[in-house]
Amino acid sequence: MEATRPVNGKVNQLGLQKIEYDGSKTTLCAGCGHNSISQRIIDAAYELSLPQHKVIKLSGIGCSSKSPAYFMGRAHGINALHGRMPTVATGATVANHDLLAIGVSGDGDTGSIGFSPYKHMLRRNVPMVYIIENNGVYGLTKGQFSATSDEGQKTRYYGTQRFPSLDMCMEAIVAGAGFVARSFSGDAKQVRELLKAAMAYKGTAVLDIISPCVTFNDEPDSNKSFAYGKANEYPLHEIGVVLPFEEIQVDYEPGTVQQVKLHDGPTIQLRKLEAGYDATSKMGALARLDQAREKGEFITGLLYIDESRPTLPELENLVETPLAWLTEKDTRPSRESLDQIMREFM
Amino acid sequence: MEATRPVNGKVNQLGLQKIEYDGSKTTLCAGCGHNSISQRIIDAAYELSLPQHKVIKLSGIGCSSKSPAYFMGRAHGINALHGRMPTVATGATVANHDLLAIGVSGDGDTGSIGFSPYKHMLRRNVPMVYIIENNGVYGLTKGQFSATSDEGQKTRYYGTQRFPSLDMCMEAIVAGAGFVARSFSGDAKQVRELLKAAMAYKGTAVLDIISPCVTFNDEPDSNKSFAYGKANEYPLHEIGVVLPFEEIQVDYEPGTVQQVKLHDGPTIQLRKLEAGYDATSKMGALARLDQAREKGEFITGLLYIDESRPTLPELENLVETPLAWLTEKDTRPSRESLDQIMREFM
Amino acid sequence: MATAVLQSASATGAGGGKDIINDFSIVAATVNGSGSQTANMTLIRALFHMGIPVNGKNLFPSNIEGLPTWFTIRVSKDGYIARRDGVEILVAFNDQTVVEDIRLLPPGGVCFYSDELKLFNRSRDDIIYYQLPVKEVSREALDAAIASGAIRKDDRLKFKGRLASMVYVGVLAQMLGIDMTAIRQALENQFKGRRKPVEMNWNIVQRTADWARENLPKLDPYRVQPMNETAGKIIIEGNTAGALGAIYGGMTVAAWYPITPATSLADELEEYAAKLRKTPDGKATYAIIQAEDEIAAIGMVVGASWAGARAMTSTSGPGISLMTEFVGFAYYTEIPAVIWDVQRMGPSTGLPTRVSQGDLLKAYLLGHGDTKHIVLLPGSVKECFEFGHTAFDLAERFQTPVFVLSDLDLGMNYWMSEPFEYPAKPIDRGKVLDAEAVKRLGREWGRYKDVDGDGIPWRTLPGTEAPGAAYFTRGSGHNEYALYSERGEDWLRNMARLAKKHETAREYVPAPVIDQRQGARVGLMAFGSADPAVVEARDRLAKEGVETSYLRLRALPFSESVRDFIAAHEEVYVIEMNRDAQLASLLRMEYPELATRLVSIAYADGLPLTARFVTGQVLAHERELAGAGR
Amino acid sequence: MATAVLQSASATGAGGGKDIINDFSIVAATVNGSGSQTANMTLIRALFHMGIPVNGKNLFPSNIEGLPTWFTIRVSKDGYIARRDGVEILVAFNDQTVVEDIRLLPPGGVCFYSDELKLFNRSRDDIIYYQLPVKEVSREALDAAIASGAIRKDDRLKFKGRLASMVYVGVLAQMLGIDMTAIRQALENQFKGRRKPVEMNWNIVQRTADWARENLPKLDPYRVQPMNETAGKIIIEGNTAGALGAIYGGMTVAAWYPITPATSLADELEEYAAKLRKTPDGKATYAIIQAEDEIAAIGMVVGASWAGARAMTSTSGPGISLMTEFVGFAYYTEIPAVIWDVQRMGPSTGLPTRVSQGDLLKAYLLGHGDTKHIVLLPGSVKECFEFGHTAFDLAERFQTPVFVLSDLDLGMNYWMSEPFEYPAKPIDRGKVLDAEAVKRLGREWGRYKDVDGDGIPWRTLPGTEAPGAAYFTRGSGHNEYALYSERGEDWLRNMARLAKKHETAREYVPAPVIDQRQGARVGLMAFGSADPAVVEARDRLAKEGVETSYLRLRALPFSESVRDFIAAHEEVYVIEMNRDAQLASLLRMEYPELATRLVSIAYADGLPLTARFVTGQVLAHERELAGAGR
Ligand SMILES: Cc1ncc(C[n+]2csc(CCOP(=O)(O)OP(=O)(O)O)c2C)c(N)n1
Ligand SMILES: Cc1ncc(C[n+]2csc(CCOP(=O)(O)OP(=O)(O)O)c2C)c(N)n1
Ligand code: SF4
Ligand code: SF4
Ligand SMILES: [Mg+2]
Ligand SMILES: [Mg+2]
Repeated sequence: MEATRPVNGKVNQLGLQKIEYDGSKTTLCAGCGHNSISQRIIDAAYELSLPQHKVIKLSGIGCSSKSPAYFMGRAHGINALHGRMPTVATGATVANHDLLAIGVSGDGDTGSIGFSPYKHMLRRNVPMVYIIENNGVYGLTKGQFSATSDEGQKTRYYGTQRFPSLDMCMEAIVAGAGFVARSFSGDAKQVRELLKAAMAYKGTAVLDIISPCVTFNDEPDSNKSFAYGKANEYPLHEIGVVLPFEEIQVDYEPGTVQQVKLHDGPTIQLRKLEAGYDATSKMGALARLDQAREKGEFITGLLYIDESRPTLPELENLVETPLAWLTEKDTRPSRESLDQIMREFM
Repeated sequence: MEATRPVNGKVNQLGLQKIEYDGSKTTLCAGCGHNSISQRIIDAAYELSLPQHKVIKLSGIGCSSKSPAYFMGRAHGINALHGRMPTVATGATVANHDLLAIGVSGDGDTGSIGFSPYKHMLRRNVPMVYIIENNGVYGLTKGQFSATSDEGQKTRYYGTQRFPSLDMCMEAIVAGAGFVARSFSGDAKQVRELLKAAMAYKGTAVLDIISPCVTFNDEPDSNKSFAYGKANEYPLHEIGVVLPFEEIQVDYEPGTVQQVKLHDGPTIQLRKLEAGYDATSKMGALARLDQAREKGEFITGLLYIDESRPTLPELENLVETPLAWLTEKDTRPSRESLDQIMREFM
Repeated sequence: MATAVLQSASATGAGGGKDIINDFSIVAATVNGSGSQTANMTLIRALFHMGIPVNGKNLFPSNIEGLPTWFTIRVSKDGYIARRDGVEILVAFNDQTVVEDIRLLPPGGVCFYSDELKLFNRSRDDIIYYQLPVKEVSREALDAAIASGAIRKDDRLKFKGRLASMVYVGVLAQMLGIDMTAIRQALENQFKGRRKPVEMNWNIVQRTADWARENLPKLDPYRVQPMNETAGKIIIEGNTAGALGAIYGGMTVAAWYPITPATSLADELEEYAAKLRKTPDGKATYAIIQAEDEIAAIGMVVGASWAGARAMTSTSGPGISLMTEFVGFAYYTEIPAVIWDVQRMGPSTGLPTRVSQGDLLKAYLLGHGDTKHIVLLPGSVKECFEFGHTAFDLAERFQTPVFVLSDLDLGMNYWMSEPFEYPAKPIDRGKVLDAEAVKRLGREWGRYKDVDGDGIPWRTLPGTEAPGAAYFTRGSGHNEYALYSERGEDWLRNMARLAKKHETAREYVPAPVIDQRQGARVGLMAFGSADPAVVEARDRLAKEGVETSYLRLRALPFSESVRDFIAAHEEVYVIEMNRDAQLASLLRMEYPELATRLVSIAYADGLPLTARFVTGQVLAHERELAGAGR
Repeated sequence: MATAVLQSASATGAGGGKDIINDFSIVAATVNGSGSQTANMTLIRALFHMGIPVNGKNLFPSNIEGLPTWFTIRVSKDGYIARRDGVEILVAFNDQTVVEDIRLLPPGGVCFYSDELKLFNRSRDDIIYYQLPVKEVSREALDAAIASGAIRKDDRLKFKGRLASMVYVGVLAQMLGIDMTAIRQALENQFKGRRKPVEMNWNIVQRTADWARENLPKLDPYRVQPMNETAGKIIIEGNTAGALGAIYGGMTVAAWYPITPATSLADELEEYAAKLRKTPDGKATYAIIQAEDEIAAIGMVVGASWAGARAMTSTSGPGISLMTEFVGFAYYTEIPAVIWDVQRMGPSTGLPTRVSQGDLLKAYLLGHGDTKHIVLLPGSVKECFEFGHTAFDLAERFQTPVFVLSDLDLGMNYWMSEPFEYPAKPIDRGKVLDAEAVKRLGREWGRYKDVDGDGIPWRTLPGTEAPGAAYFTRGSGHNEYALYSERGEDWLRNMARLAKKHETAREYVPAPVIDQRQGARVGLMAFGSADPAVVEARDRLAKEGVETSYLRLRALPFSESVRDFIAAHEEVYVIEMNRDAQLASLLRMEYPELATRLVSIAYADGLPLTARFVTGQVLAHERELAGAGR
């Protein structure tokens, strides 16, 4: 990290201004939902005082997958192959379990070509924030339907979607994910807080964020449009992340707030807007999602949380030093050991 | 179909003996669960009087995927690539929507390398019977864990499974499947009746059949073993398929039998063993499966049925003659039409 | 309307005051997503309607909006349609690139620039400037369109760019002498006759043309004049041509996954199939499926072909990579499959919106183990159409994957062409046995038997009602009767037959087009979209005293005539757009005895090849040889 | 115990009554899944302990149980370890194949047969038969083992086959003169000293050896005698060697998907890593992940390598096909990756349990667009170990995928070898800049800059705490500073540098092993597991008067010495196990000026090459040339 340097403006615990979490200039369309999400990632990283050299940014291919270039320019990043980012993240987090992995994908990248990688990443509980910038279309290839666009949905160039959608949140829950959230790129606060929670969560944290494609799927009748989202977003709760050094507010009626303490400090506070929604109930979350789907509701919030499952690096029982930094001393067994083995084959 | 020939023994409506539904001799291990399933397919095809030239058999790669060679030797078959059978079936059923497609896969073939193909086949509602011969291991490559083996499961050569399993039935339901069943290769009657129902169902019918690998995963402590299955199978109902020309029995108490009439004739009769289980409730099925998983129960039966979704060839709005049989007259537009188009580009 | 500030430049029209007619290039430098495509197409079509040979190339970035795009129109009285290195007329609409765009103009070049540019300045005094009244015209046009209800108020921004670019259409029309009725006709064509947009755009064009006539004195020498070189011709993109070819080839199933630059092939397939391939009651004689990825796409194609469809997919490099396993499967199980690879620049994601011929070797050899495939190499939009239908005939005749290697330049750019000819031969479904035949043959028939001596076996389709018609298809070892076999002899025999089948294909695939010049010491060899540059280079070389023969390859495997051609020349320059000399490598592999005659010119920077480059390379090498005393 | 019926055959021991010592082959024809592996390994190890050169090859079907399997043991006093076409001694245990197995024996051959065979008959009278008392011995042994509790009653069937095969170990030991202490030692080795199984099996061996001594007069000439040719040597499979190599090469991440014949490499990796690579408190200095498929496996490898691990995968043909896209990505983004391809017979699923060298060309070129890779070609188990560790050094030094092309024969069969040598050089992590270096270099550093003139740039690892250390990796066009770029020059420069890097690799990869004979007109060239057959063939050819030089290739790209070798010989026979002459093709591509000297001997029927075949091919061609007057 750079030596502390003169500061003008607000800084975080690392003495960094928010602008220092920027990336290069976006080349996405003006108004694209993905750009807002990049901003929220910057917000969250700034607020959590993340050291950028400890962050890796990963993505697949698509407009969404370009965005890691547009935030945290001081973190290493990798634009992997279409749909394959989860596999790259799996390797990277095992190679260096000290890094915070932030993955950005699209609905095409995750729901189509990357569907198996997505599910198996969840099954392995790869420690990472996995963001799906979900616009219901393939933006970069100009507007084809993706698997998350709903049956009956229309777009300008590709007519009507004939197949039912796959719901990335239900899919995550069924595959064993322990952090599953849905949000809307237009809801800055919710996205930011969810991101902070996700960054503090130790396993795979899935954020399925409806992120309008203003160029190919923003007609008001599309449930992936900005107008639709603004009008119809139905947050199940108001989410806030309380950092370890912050005080937890306690001025709430019993039963109206759900609190989840994460393993390394922060607490997630869910101020219930839908009474009775319990974010720790797996079947409850599934049922509510199914209901929303049937009714055409756009529910958002932290749908499901459970931090009990071990992560992949934990299961691998790794030494403390990241594998990437081990030296010959650690990784090349002794000459004697080879002699011994050779004798066994004599 | 062969001309009628002298018959000794029982014959079906096509005048065929059951033996005529045989395939070549199995090369699987003696006692392998997959062999029983092949036998049940023969039973069901015989009982439904399927004309074999109207059947196609498809599979991926694995011991399970070898089995289409061992039944219905008079039907065309294709042993596709590992995990890719659903894609081949998609193409084949669109090319010829007149054929009944029977797919056989393994848990490795479907749950790992073929997971995305599996889910997208379901999303498209490709008309086929999709059988997963589920033994929790990769038989053909000698006993590695598959994604359906449960966390904590042990095998002789590969230690303990460290990851939670993916449940192929829950996965099917979430992806929009309308026929989802679980069974046990040792339960001959249930498997046979489920197969008959599946063969009569018009969309994708998923049968996740626990089919013990006697060579690599048959220790009694494995919940994919024969002993375990025998001891623990918990059928939710007794299933029977009543063919159109058969009479439906009506000697039951109200509420104890659920009946589902399929579009082209047969009726599925479910005599409830677990009171209150409703095979037409999607969330009910999911919840029951989740509960079974938590409790380590081995529930079997027709978990979920709904025949309302259109199939892929229906959505494609195809002409009646299978595409495969169309002639130049149908498929090459006229000379004039080309002239007309050329003029548009002038 | 403001009066344009005119350039009193030291620049005199290049060519010493003499008009330069029908022989120059125009580039419109805009921002992608801004809607200039209609304007550019209008210009091209108008020139075309004037009978002038013309070609349009779009150089666009791999994003959706806001990055630089250059659309180049080459006007060539000699009918050359290759890319040229230089461009005489710039239409500057992009602040990001205007400085560099101006720098690249030749002395005497012309710059039409939008008055909305902020970074524009007259940095050079050896070129001619014309300012365009974009600001005012587009504002007024928008106001009018909104007032009339032609455009919704909210869409103002969206339409601004489109109308703005019509300004340069009008001004250029006037300044170059483009026929206004040709422009009108082009607009009608563009908007398929829809009145409102035609009128709206026509208005702007008329208005700005008038304005230019009154305000812009002609300072440059570039002009167009009607010719008679396009009568009866069409102008079309290769992907549209390929799609039409497929439809007239009796395609029944297509499965695809979006990828630039192959997407528009599938789009056009969908579009024209819906028009041409429905029964009167609206039923489809085809199915087109957007797959979940390329592996699924080729899997669907293989499944469909196996079941008897004429099935195809279209993709580009990354898709080809993903299809590797299935292509090997189809090769070995002998299932037809038509695979369009509209090549872009690789390796990896590479430059998705740039051209290359980098997949030749890879497509030919795709699959692990010993595999080699039929690869068709269309060199024009006309051949995209032709190979679009014959690819199915070949795939079914040879029961094997057939690649059609197009590329971004051919596929997505605008090419003049003779109209496409209706297929001369009936559809060839290859060696398929029907139920009668199976009954007749009985046990004699074996799925993988070579009964005709050409290596090609007979197949049956599922659904064939005859005893013994069914067989089991597998990617693992099998004998002539399609039975599982691990026996060495079975394996050898089968693989030898597959090799023989490949030999049979040599004289069956489209033959090379050969122009052999009496006494020419030098031969040129190329394929695909490298052709126009080579054609033009030959004329240039001839002027430099180097007479050349030319073999344009149209398919792999090579036919005998390829060997003969090499043998007939002392040097054969193999010209291709990749780094590793892939065609030259294949030739060396096949013709070791002729290998030393081959000289590779392999170059790929993402842009179409130019005649200048080809000429320069050949001349340099020829001089070297001459210097070396040969 | 029944008395064996002895053969009073017309067969006299081949060799006219003279003993044939340490120079013959034995084949045990059994059913797979029956448990004969232990018996076969016991025989091999016992012979080995006697100091006799020996090699074991298992020919098994692609299923789990019930199909024919042949395990061949070649005993060769001359140290030849290639497959031979003929086998003198048959151990017949399989009813499905016994008739054919007997037919294949040479006159004077020997048949030991189980008394449990139903289809056995003495169809030939020119061979010698010995019946084995399998029925009785195995029953009694099982009863005893069950009584003693060594075997559970339920497992009777499972153990029957294993004990039955021990019968032939005892009888062969006696009849061939195998040292009983060597057998004992072999059993100890097999069961890693576990007393119960050792005793159980030892009992059977002893008993049946005794029985044979009493009941079977020796009628055949085949015998073994102690030698001193194996002292200090080991016997091992290539996959185990490769796994050990990786572990001593500092592998930190492995991701794999099961596939024959590569699976055992991952298995052994897991096994030895658990022993050798854990800290005292049980923590792992590695992670091995069974991926969900091969694309995921290579994706994990790429991710891990990018983040700084030494990462590898092992697979076979179908896996290589699936990895195509990622390999191209790693090539272009310059991420290290070690990929073992334990080759089996392709194309497609092919013959999963048969050997080939069919992936050479494909691995070299894998990926769309212009890609070419470093490919290591181990020719022995020792090189599997060596390349197992140096592959990482090369991958990290060159920041690129490195293939190690082993095969089923090398990987899954049993080979004698000198013990492996501890790596002589320290681990090479290649050009990685640490934080200090980055700070020092500042803006001078560019991820894709060629500062050293070798085409290899410097990289940083994630986690490096220095301003400017971070960069963005992408498979799309980028400039020297890893910034996105669609510029032609950037693309060209980068691709040229990658080509230069490949050039640098030529003299960096393992050099060919060359035995150049003074005055030899003929050269042989081969690689990998074709080596033993070529080594033996050279001796045979020399006897026929054809003196040969030999170049054993150990890597791609070719080093200069390959060119020199070809240039130094009039004919160079390129010997390889595939159909399409893949190595010869690569040589022709690279050396057009020498292309006509290359003569291809390409043959692949799934079995390892034999010296007889190679000799025959070379001689035939040499005679042809002589006939043609050369
Ligand atoms: C293997 C492969 N196939 C196809 C493509 C072309 N491609 C690029 S982006 C994309 C879809 C992106 O859609 P999505 O993930 O939803 O991202 P968005 O652009 O909508 O943000 C496709 C198909 C590719 N790059 N690689
Ligand atoms: C691309 C590819 N990877 C790996 C393999 C090797 N392989 C063959 S079968 C199999 C697993 C089969 O497991 P499953 O589907 O559960 O079938 P089972 O044998 O258990 O019935 C694998 C990994 C292959 N054939 N192709
Ligand atoms: S095309 Fe859509 S997804 Fe892509 S940048 Fe533009 S608005 Fe965003
Ligand atoms: S290995 Fe297992 S799955 Fe395969 S045939 Fe044998 S018992 Fe069946
Ligand atoms: Mg999208
Ligand atoms: Mg299995």
